[in-house]
Amino acid sequence: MQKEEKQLELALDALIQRVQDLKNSLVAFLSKLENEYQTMSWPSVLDNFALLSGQLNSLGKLLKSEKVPILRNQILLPLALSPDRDQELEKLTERRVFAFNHEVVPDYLRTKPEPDVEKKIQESSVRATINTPDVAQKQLNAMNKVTSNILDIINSHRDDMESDANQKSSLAQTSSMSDTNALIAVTMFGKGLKSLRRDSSQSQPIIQQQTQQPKTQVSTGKAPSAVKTNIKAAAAVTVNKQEFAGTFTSDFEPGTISSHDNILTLNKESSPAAMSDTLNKANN
Amino acid sequence: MMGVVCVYAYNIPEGKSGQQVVDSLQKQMDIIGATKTGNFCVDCETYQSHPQNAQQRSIHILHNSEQPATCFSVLDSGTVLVSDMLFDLIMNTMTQAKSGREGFFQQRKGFKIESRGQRYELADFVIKIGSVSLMANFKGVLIEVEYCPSQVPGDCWNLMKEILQSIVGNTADTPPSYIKTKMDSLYTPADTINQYLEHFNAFRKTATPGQQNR
Amino acid sequence: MADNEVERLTQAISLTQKLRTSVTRVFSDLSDGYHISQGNEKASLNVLQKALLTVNDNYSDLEKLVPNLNSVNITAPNSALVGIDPVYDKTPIYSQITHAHKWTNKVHKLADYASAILSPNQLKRTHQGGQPLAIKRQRKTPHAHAIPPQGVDQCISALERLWSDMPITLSRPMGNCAVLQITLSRTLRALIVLRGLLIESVIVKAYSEDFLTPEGKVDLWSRSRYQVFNKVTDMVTAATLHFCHPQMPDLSLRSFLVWFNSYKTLFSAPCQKCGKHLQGAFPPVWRELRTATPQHDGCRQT
Amino acid sequence: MDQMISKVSKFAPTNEFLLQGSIMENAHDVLLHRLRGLCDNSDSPFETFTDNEMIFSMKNTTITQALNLRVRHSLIEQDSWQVRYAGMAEMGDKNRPTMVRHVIDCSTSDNIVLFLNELGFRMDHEFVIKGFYFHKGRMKVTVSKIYKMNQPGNTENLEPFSTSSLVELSVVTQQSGGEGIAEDMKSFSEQLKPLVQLEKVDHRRLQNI
Repeated sequence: MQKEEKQLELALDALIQRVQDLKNSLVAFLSKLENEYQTMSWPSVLDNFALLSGQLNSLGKLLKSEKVPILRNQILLPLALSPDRDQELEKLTERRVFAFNHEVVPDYLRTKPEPDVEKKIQESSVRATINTPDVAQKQLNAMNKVTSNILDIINSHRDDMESDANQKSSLAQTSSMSDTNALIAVTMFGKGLKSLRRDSSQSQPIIQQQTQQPKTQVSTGKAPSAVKTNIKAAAAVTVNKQEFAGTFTSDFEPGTISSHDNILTLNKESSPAAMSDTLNKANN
Repeated sequence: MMGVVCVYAYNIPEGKSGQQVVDSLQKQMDIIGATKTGNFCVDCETYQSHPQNAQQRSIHILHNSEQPATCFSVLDSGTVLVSDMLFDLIMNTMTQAKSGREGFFQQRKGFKIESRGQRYELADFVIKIGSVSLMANFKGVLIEVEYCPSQVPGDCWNLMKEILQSIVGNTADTPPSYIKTKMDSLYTPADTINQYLEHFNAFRKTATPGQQNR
Repeated sequence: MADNEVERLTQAISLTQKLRTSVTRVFSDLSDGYHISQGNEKASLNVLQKALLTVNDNYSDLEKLVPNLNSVNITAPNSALVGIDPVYDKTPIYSQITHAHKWTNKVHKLADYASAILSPNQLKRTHQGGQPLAIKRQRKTPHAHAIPPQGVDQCISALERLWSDMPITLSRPMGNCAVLQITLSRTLRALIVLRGLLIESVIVKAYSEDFLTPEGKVDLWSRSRYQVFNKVTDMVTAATLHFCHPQMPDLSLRSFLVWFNSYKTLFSAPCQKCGKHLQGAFPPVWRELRTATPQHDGCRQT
Repeated sequence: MDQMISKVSKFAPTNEFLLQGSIMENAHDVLLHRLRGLCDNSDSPFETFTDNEMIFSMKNTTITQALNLRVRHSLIEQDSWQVRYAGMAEMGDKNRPTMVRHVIDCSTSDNIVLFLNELGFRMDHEFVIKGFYFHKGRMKVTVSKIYKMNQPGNTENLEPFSTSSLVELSVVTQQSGGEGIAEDMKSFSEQLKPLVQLEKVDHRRLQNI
């Protein structure tokens, strides 16, 4: 008997201690809210909540632990009510409760929820029992369906937003690797410049060649040797014809064309690449 | 910028060494009141095209200490390219053998020639007495007289003649042959280089006079 | 107190907004036009009147409130206005500000120096009595130095046409004073500073030299690198005194230039007296003032 | 002479550190303003250049690898001519922040084209390059557009090669003692991101495309 009493006493002390802690942190939090609401940041509010919930948790654990006797079995009996001011009580409650009278006792010593609340609990428990497991399962499925749908919608929205963001960054693209490469190739090796000139001068020289052909053939005695090199060169180049056809023709500046008429006219049938190659050879 | 320059070869009298001639000329400079202002050097190196090149050319690369950061490249066609010293490096890459093969140009062996000596100033005149050596062999003496304030040879030739005659004697009765064609145009440093090159080419053709005179 | 103020302000703002909406409504209604059916004009007019009345009410409300407001003093620094300019990239404001900043610093520094130097030496230049001034006034004042720029321009352009081998360019690098740059054939260049039409100074340099400072401005002070031109500069400066004639400035300038033109043979003409080109390694640097014949400095004095 | 060459090559600035990239038309002005802020002399107006670049090459039967010389002629200052020899840019390993190449820049007189032709060089191609240049310490930044010349020799009749502009960051140093600058260049190029990606670009690969 005495042992039980002692246990109860210990448990109560522990309870009081926990509740005191809880109250202290509540007070601290409230005062913070009141005085520092301007500077307080949301994370620090969350910290306070976490502290409170931790303390509540430990309080709950304490109540469930085996060391604590089942408090439900204990009876609290108000022996006397008095409308007079009770100094002791005032001190204990930090001047919150002045007297142990009829007004406060029902509130403080209540063991049941308020009737309204009780009624609501009853209602919901009744509603819970109405559903058969089948219906519950159905509702559960429906619920799952809905949530998964919502999840899908959210996901697709997220994807949309991400792709939007990507698109935005591609809109704001300010440099392109291919342009860089093209620009460097043109400054370093003249790529692209040579093919351009071909477009503008390609058709003309051919016409010129045809009209000039007889004249030049007569006038130059050296022509045959040029033919030889041309054949050789053409043979050497044919493999790469497609590749080079575009790039080589730049050597056809008006000046060079006229000075090398003899060679060009003879090359009439061969590819531009071969022509330019002979041209180079002739120059060398 | 520079003035008009005349370069003459000094006729070395029989029985005198190059050093003696230079000494006596230097003494003469002191007498006419010119002040020593250091040394000078004009050098010339000759390159030749690789036999397989489309065009066969000789290039003379000259430097003049009067234009210390400049390199003059003279082609046998007469074209003079005036550039900064880095052209030496470009020439070097053109002569450089790459992976076992020859370069586009080759240095001609035994053609390095230079004129070195004292530089004097007399009022606005600059007088240079240089002894010419081809591969360290003494070849002769070159006198350079520059009149700085003017740029037109035709204007100041008579004036220069007076001082030139006092140094090189009758040789200076007529202007240097290169100058004759340029009497009325503005004088440039390239013209000086051409005069030196003419003399250098002449020296390369002659047998070494020092051996006869020493 | 402050709260009250703020409250009144917000109230005023909301009233202003109200006023704006009502005014906007009136105008938008007017601009959209009314559908007026026959006999309905009065109703439309009523609508308009109502709207106008609302405007009036709102306005008077606001007016009532305004006297209670203290004027709010918003002190915005000038720099805040910079933000208003939307295309600051296009305006040269940045470079102008840096430039102005540099100059203010410079001016400040120089002013410091100047005040430090001036404070110990107080110069009193206008300490003349009235007497000499009066005498001066009686004399005919020479005006050669006070010819307007247009007159100088005219005179110079007339002079320029006289010689084909002596182009003259006129500039005014520092205010009113004209600076002439003369290239004489291919022999030399000269810089003449004029005050009005009076010759203030002359500098002669070689054809290969120029009259520019390293910063690219006109250089009025440096002398030639070559001794011969420094001698010529001295000679010509001396001659300017000879040619100076305060009453006929244009004539004096013209005769000076005629004489100066003879320097184009500086290197090619021998001395008239000794017949030689060189004397002490110098060409004949002197030109006789009347005949403009070339002479050596040494020969001139004998 | 050989002595001199070794002397010149030792002290002449012939080592070029190089980073390249390009900028599209729409961000061109933004880049210019950023560069103006980052580089020296930010209070002076933009410095521009317009050059005609001609590439001359020489080959012969025994030496098939052409030797290229680039002649640059300023179209603004007509008497400024320059000839440049540029070796192949070395990528180096990944730790190297920039490309390095051997470069000889040489100012010459205006008869360089005649001179090269007489020497046996032939013009391979030419183009016009217009743009802006900035410098920050030893670093030089150019933002330039390349123009094709529709008629050879005519620098008026031009057609832009690309809407993008070429951006180059380079430093030329002596043969030794330029290691630190490459890091500086790298950090400078970081400041231009993401506007421009200045990178090492393998020229050999581009040549073979």
